[in-house]
Amino acid sequence: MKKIEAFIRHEAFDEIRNRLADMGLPSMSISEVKGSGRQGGYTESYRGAKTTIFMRPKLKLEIVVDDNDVDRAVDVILELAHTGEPGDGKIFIIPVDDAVRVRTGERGDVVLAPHPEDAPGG
Amino acid sequence: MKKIEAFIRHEAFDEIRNRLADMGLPSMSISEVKGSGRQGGYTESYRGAKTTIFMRPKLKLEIVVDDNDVDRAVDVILELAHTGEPGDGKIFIIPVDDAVRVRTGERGDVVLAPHPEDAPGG
Amino acid sequence: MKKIEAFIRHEAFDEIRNRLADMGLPSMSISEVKGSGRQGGYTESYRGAKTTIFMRPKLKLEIVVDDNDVDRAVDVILELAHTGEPGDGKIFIIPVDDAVRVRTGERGDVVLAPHPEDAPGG
Amino acid sequence: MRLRSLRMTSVAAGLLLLGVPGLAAAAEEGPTPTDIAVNSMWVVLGAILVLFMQAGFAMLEIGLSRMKNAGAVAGKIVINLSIAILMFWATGFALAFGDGDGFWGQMGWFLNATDAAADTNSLGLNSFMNAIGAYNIPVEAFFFFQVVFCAVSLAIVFGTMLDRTKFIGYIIFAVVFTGFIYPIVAHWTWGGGWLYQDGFLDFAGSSIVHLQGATAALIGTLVLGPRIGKFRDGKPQPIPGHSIPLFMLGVIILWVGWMGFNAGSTLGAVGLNFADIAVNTNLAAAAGVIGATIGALLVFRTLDVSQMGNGAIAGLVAITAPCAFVDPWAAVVIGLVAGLIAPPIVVLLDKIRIDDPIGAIPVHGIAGIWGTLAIGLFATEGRLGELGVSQGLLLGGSAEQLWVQFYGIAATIGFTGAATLIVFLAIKYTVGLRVSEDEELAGLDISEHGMYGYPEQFIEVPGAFPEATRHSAGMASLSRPTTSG
Amino acid sequence: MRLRSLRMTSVAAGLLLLGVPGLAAAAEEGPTPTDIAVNSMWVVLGAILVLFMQAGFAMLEIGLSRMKNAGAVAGKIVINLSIAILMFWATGFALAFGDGDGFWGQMGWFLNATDAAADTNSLGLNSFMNAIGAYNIPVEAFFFFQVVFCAVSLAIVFGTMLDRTKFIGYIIFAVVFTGFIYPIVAHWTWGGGWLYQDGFLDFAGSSIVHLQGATAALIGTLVLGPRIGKFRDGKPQPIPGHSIPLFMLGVIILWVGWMGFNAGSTLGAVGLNFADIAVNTNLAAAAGVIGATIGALLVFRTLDVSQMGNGAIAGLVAITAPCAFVDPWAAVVIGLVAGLIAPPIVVLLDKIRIDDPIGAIPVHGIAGIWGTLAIGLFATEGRLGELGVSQGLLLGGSAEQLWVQFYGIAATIGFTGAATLIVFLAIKYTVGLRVSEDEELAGLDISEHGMYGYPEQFIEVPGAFPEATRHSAGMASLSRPTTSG
Amino acid sequence: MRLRSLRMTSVAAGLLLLGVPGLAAAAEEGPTPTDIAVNSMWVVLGAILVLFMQAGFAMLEIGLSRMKNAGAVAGKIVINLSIAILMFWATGFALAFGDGDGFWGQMGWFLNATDAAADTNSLGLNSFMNAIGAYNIPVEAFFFFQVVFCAVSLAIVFGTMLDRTKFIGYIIFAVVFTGFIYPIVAHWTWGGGWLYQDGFLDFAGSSIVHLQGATAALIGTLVLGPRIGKFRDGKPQPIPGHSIPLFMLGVIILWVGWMGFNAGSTLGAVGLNFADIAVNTNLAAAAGVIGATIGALLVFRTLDVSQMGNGAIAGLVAITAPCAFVDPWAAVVIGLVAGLIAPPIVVLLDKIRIDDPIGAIPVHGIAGIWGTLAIGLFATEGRLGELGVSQGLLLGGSAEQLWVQFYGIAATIGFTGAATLIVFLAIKYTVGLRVSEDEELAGLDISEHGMYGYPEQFIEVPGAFPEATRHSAGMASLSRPTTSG
Ligand SMILES: Nc1ncnc2c1ncn2[C@@H]1O[C@H](COP(=O)(O)OP(=O)(O)O)[C@@H](O)[C@H]1O
Ligand SMILES: Nc1ncnc2c1ncn2[C@@H]1O[C@H](COP(=O)(O)OP(=O)(O)O)[C@@H](O)[C@H]1O
Ligand SMILES: Nc1ncnc2c1ncn2[C@@H]1O[C@H](COP(=O)(O)OP(=O)(O)O)[C@@H](O)[C@H]1O
Repeated sequence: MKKIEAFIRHEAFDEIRNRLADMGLPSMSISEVKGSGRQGGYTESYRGAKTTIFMRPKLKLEIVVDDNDVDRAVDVILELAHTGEPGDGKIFIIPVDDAVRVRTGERGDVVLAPHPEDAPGG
Repeated sequence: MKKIEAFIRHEAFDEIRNRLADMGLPSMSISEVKGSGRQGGYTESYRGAKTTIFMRPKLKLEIVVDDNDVDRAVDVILELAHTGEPGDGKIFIIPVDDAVRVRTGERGDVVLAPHPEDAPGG
Repeated sequence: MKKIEAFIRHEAFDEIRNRLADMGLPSMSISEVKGSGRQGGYTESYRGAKTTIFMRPKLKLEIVVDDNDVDRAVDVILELAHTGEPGDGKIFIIPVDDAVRVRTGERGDVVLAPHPEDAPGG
Repeated sequence: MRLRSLRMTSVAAGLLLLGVPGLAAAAEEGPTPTDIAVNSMWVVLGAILVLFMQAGFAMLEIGLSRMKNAGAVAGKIVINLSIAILMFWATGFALAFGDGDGFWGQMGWFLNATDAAADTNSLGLNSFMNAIGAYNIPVEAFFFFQVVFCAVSLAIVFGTMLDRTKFIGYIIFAVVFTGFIYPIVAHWTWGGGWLYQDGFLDFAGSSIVHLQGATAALIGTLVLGPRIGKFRDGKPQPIPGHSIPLFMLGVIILWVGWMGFNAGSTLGAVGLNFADIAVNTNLAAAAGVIGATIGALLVFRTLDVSQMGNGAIAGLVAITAPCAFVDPWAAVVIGLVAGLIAPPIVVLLDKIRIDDPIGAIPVHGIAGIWGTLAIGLFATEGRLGELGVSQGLLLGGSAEQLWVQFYGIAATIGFTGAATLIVFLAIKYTVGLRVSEDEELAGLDISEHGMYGYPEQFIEVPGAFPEATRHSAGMASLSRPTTSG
Repeated sequence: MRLRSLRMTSVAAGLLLLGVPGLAAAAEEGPTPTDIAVNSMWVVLGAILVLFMQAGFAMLEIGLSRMKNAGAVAGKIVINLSIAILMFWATGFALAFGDGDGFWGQMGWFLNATDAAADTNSLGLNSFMNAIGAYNIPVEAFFFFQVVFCAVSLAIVFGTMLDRTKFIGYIIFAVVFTGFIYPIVAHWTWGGGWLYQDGFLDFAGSSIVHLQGATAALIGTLVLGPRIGKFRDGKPQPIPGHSIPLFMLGVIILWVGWMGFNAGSTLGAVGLNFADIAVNTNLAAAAGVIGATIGALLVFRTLDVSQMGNGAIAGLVAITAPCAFVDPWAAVVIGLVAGLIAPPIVVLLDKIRIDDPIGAIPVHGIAGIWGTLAIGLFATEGRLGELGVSQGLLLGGSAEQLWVQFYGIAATIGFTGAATLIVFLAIKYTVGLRVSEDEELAGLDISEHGMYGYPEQFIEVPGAFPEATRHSAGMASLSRPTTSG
Repeated sequence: MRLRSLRMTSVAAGLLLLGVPGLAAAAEEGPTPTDIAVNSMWVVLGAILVLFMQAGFAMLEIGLSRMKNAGAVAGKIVINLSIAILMFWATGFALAFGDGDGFWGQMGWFLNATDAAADTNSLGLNSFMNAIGAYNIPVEAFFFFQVVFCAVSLAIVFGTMLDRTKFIGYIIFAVVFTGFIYPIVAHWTWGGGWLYQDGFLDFAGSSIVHLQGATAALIGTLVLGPRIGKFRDGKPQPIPGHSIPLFMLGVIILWVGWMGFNAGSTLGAVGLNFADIAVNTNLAAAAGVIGATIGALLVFRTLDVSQMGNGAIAGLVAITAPCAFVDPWAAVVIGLVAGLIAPPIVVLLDKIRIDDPIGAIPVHGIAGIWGTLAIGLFATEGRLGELGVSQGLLLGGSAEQLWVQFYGIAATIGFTGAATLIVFLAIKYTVGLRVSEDEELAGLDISEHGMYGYPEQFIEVPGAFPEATRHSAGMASLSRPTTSG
């Protein structure tokens, strides 16, 4: 199993989530990060003092998937996060030794099996 | 050495931290994430417009431990984060190549050796 | 390729970023975490009720680099995050299987090649 | 229309004489310095309360904006207030209250009172005003009171346009609106213009201030279009304001300020029952809250806090025109209805894809119409005094007044709508009215002002960005605030 | 009890005549329109300042609530204010100030003044009030002033119940409290009821408004129980409010509003030294801050900012009853003591496991008792005027007044305590008074109102959840706001 | 200097008699109770508005502080206000307005009016004041008005010292400043002291209140040194305040409160044209916003929202001295210039490495100087009344008044600068004025008060920490608030 860590633009997230959910991969986590890469900094100005901020807000997406789901998940992100401008982000694939579902105590691939999105309130 | 990444409910954290500290594993990091899994979304409503929020607030717990501490740490989380309801979260085990303590420059297993909780102000 | 995850003091970050950028490694991500380690807790007090907070604010730095950049990046962090007091933080090295640049779809080491900092607005 | 030459203006209608004989006597001798002081104090304090409403609008509009635009809203509020004060001083006051004809006034630019009669108690500007002879206050007190009303009308417009309007574009609108459009409409009724001649009543400005602001807001949002992400696959999305606490602070400040707005509109204190007006105003506001709470529960099926606050504003707007003419029970009914209808109108606007972030259209527009009409329905004989108007239709009066009220509303909407449409379009096709998509996504704070309103905690909310904008580069192109480029 | 038929009420005690002969003369001829205007203006402006205190309570209570409940507090404040206004209009004013007996008034429902004498200067409601003949203000001014006092009392109650009270449950309490309980207690003293007959003095309501509110708050928190996580293994935990800045804004707004609360309680201006009262009020507030800062330093060993703010409120509450009767130095002592004792009482409440998030019990309750008693200790002859009351005990007077003050307090606590206990229990066993554990953990904003008060930045604090609730599913069961289910 | 024994003080200059004959007649008979009530009401309401400015300063200073210090600012504001009230009562009022000599007053400690003449309408404190015979208000009203001015001056000082000043150190400064320094300077002009004798004019305190506060602020920041991270390799860094919305709320509240500050400084209402002053004040504030917006655009090349807000304050400060003496067009010019020069001065201070987080030096200091001088430039004959002063230089008058204004400014800066320097240095070398580097980095909230001002969302901003401090251990040493150690 692998963990996909993608640093993307906020605005790309919604569509990615929907597509992944449609593919049976609604399980994921996101968090706020700030990052720098090829994308240049921008200037903040306050009472005449200016500074260049290199760290821009990005969204970090974490999805742990079964080995054979890695590629299709990465492809979705690649397709939907892409604008062609610097700042589109990067995706990293990290090995994962094991996964455990807290609710059931199950371990291993079964925890990562694709499943449909549950209805609200479920 | 391994990194345990657990996505849990906020309310479970305190007890987990205390138990782990008692076991000599007080070293850890947490952060705010939002996640989706089996737990369904919930509805937000504002001036009549409604939307389903699938990403719910979760706590991400990161603990890097020596290989032979992995199981007892995971067991603690499993026991204390468990309610049996969807949304209890997942635990992932990720391989770690090396660990360095910044204060001393030490590397390797010694950095992760269990130690007692230090008193406030230490 | 490796991911360097460093938990450091906020005040160390700026210099680390500048030094890494000078070395051709401006690409990185940061996020807010709270952590505990050797550093003791501190007391919060409100209307007479007191509690000890063990989780202190830290900055998490994530840098994915080519294998042969790991050491020099770690050295920079070690040097600049070090004060000698408990709470300086820890650095973990985690294996990474692959890296993808979203903008171009490139994969592998080329994605992590050192590059100069881009000018603001780039 | 019938000539009602001896009829007092709706403003003068504030003169709810308590019928104490001494007053008439005093009037013969001319007002005493004490009376002038008392009247001026009331008007100036009323004006201060209305000035304070700017803090209310600031908090309300900041609270209902996105976090990334909070600083920009703050900046727009303070510059709008400044423009309103300077423009109304330069041209607005003269157009509204100077001597002129039924359409506009034409004297008293820059508060120049050289045309004034020697009589220190005269307004010195408008022979009509002097003729009324009721304003025993210096012209500066009257000006102060009127200028803050103008600023309120402008503040309403901006709320509906937030999160996407260009700084420079709005500045231009503000200059034209406060210097020319608002004063002309105000002249028609409060300056003794044609609507006054026809007997139109609007005690403290449900139409003149609120409906006019809301009309401009409607035109503004139509010209601008909705915020990115507001409508998605045709469905309205919630784009919640970032701080309900600040929003509610704004609502309560507005409520407090409205005491000056309505009760201060007596334009004097001696012999006038302003307490009565304050009570009616409070009852309507309270009923508006209850109305909107129930309305939201019925229509949205939620206890929407933002609607509760908006309900208060709706009740206040609705009672603004009739506050001096109706009994307390009628104030309750007027407020309740204003609150009740706000939530369905929010749904309606969503349906027809009009994006109104602060709800100015239901609470200042529709409630303003309702309140103005309510005079024709609920006005009580005892409170109409010497106005010569018949009771409200529901109290057994004639429908005549209702008809006057109706076409007064139509004229306000028509003129303001046309004038602001021209201005907004002119801005759109010259300096531009809306920021670029990238700037809007990045937020106006950083893109127009170079710094976040909350520099230490800016966090974007995933989920608020529609597909349509996925291919934009977001902040990619922003290396410096656009204004400095 | 002793008959003191010619004694003025503590409200009328505001008539600190300056002893100018002209006043007596004027009184014979009846008040002039100018005097009526001046008096009404003072009372209406006082009422506006007290109305503004709602913004103070909103900010104070929002600031001291958890972030996840901030929007719910905002909603409760505005709906409570509305209920207070409507209920006090419907029944409260009649019960408090209508003609009736020593226990309650029975005329003037819905502000119906048809029972009024023809004299426009009379209150038109209560022959007792008319008999005093002192209120040269229209009944609406008097109503406005009284209704906002009632709303203040209600706002106090809610503070202690925040973070866990059900919307619908509190609504019902608000209706009963403002429509019936508060007015009856107010009648006893300010409406000429039995406590007035006995000579009880409470100038602006340390007991009537503040102690009463705090008593209801105490009962409320006892019926509700503490917030989840407040007590852990028997030890009190800090559950800090989420915004000290908003809290402090609330404190300063309350301080400002209190100028109207106390100085406005003269119920008139001509011949009355309201400036004196304003000075005493400020001195006590300032001393309260110093007292609480020192108290917190001694008891908590920290410079607790929330206690500094609470100290101001404690000083203000304590001076509310005696503000017109004591010298400045006594105001300082009264405020200082009120502030000093607040921190130890906070500790005491924690010890006996009473959860009072805003500190209403120390600062409105205990300080209210202290202030009411302080009249019996510090009242100065010169300021008691024609009240016929002896000096304070500490100034060489008798203990008689202290005893009257004491049982007045006891009656207030007893009646309010019993009445609110019945109401809260009735609510608890019917519609419910407290939200479910899941809803409380998820926060009232999302669970009761369907949207966070700060939608863009909601972050929960790890560490605030006790073991006891670990097995709850938190937000698991919340697919929609419970109110719409 | 020339003896101008019959010249009125600049305060008394508020007496812009409208020239109504009745007033003179009334004066002979002594003021009526009604006139006393009207005058007192105006002054007390003015004082309440000025008291409200504390909420403005709180929001402005909290908004411009770092998030980790927000609670500490809140605490300092409320304790400063308290100290100002108590010290001005104890010693300040006597020093400022008691009978004495040209340097200070020496009677009336603790508001003790036993020295007062029997005449209830006299101030009872200062024979000079009585001689003027103009203040038909009770001494308490006058005290209330003056004490809140003193508190404003103190609030200005703190703003520039925020984010790094020790609680206990500032307390001591506050005691000395409000009890001794401010009152002495106030005495020179408003208490009939030597500057008054020389004909110095400062209607509502551009110099006495604002310049004095700014001078102390300058000395304070010089003794303290800049915040950690403000200058880096010699270059000024932006350390933005954490909440522009709260900042702007503060600005608008200050603007509203200034209506009391300036218009209330007539110290009475009957026969005085306070509306005029209110209008001038608004025009200058509005022009200040426009000026600062343009200034920032020219100098910074950004639409800086914090400068827009500061522009309003600059305009208000500048018009404070001349508000009663100039025509509206001059008010606009005065405000515009005050706003325009603020941004370049901000740059200048950055260049010479003076750290002034709220901009007190440009907006209270430089604008205060400018406004005080402006009297000598723009004063109009018609408004100078019986003051016997010649027109402003720009209106064809002599430069004499400008010279008096100039050395009045110099005296204020000199005395305040020297006195506060001694106090700050004494504090620095005893209890300490600045917190430790670790405490500053951790933030004053947790290090001095044991709890964050925003406990649920504290996030530090990376990038604000310079190399110089990298080797400090930050919060390492903070196991408990330092005050409890
Ligand atoms: N080597 C890296 N390690 C960690 N995060 C990175 C790395 N490179 C890029 N990122 C993250 O991806 C975001 C976008 O990177 P981007 O500017 O698109 O880089 P590039 O264009 O070079 O691929 C950055 O803001 C950062 O958060
Ligand atoms: N495959 C995954 N990758 C990353 N995070 C996950 C994954 N699955 C679950 N999570 C995290 O765990 C949280 C809880 O998941 P949960 O709803 O309990 O899933 P399940 O019940 O299917 O185990 C999610 O909100 C998410 O933050
Ligand atoms: N084993 C660990 N797993 C995860 N995070 C850790 C671990 N140890 C330390 N940290 C992170 O590093 C921070 C600093 O640790 P520190 O107190 O310096 O530990 P030590 O002094 O023992 O190296 C912690 O606050 C935490 O965020």
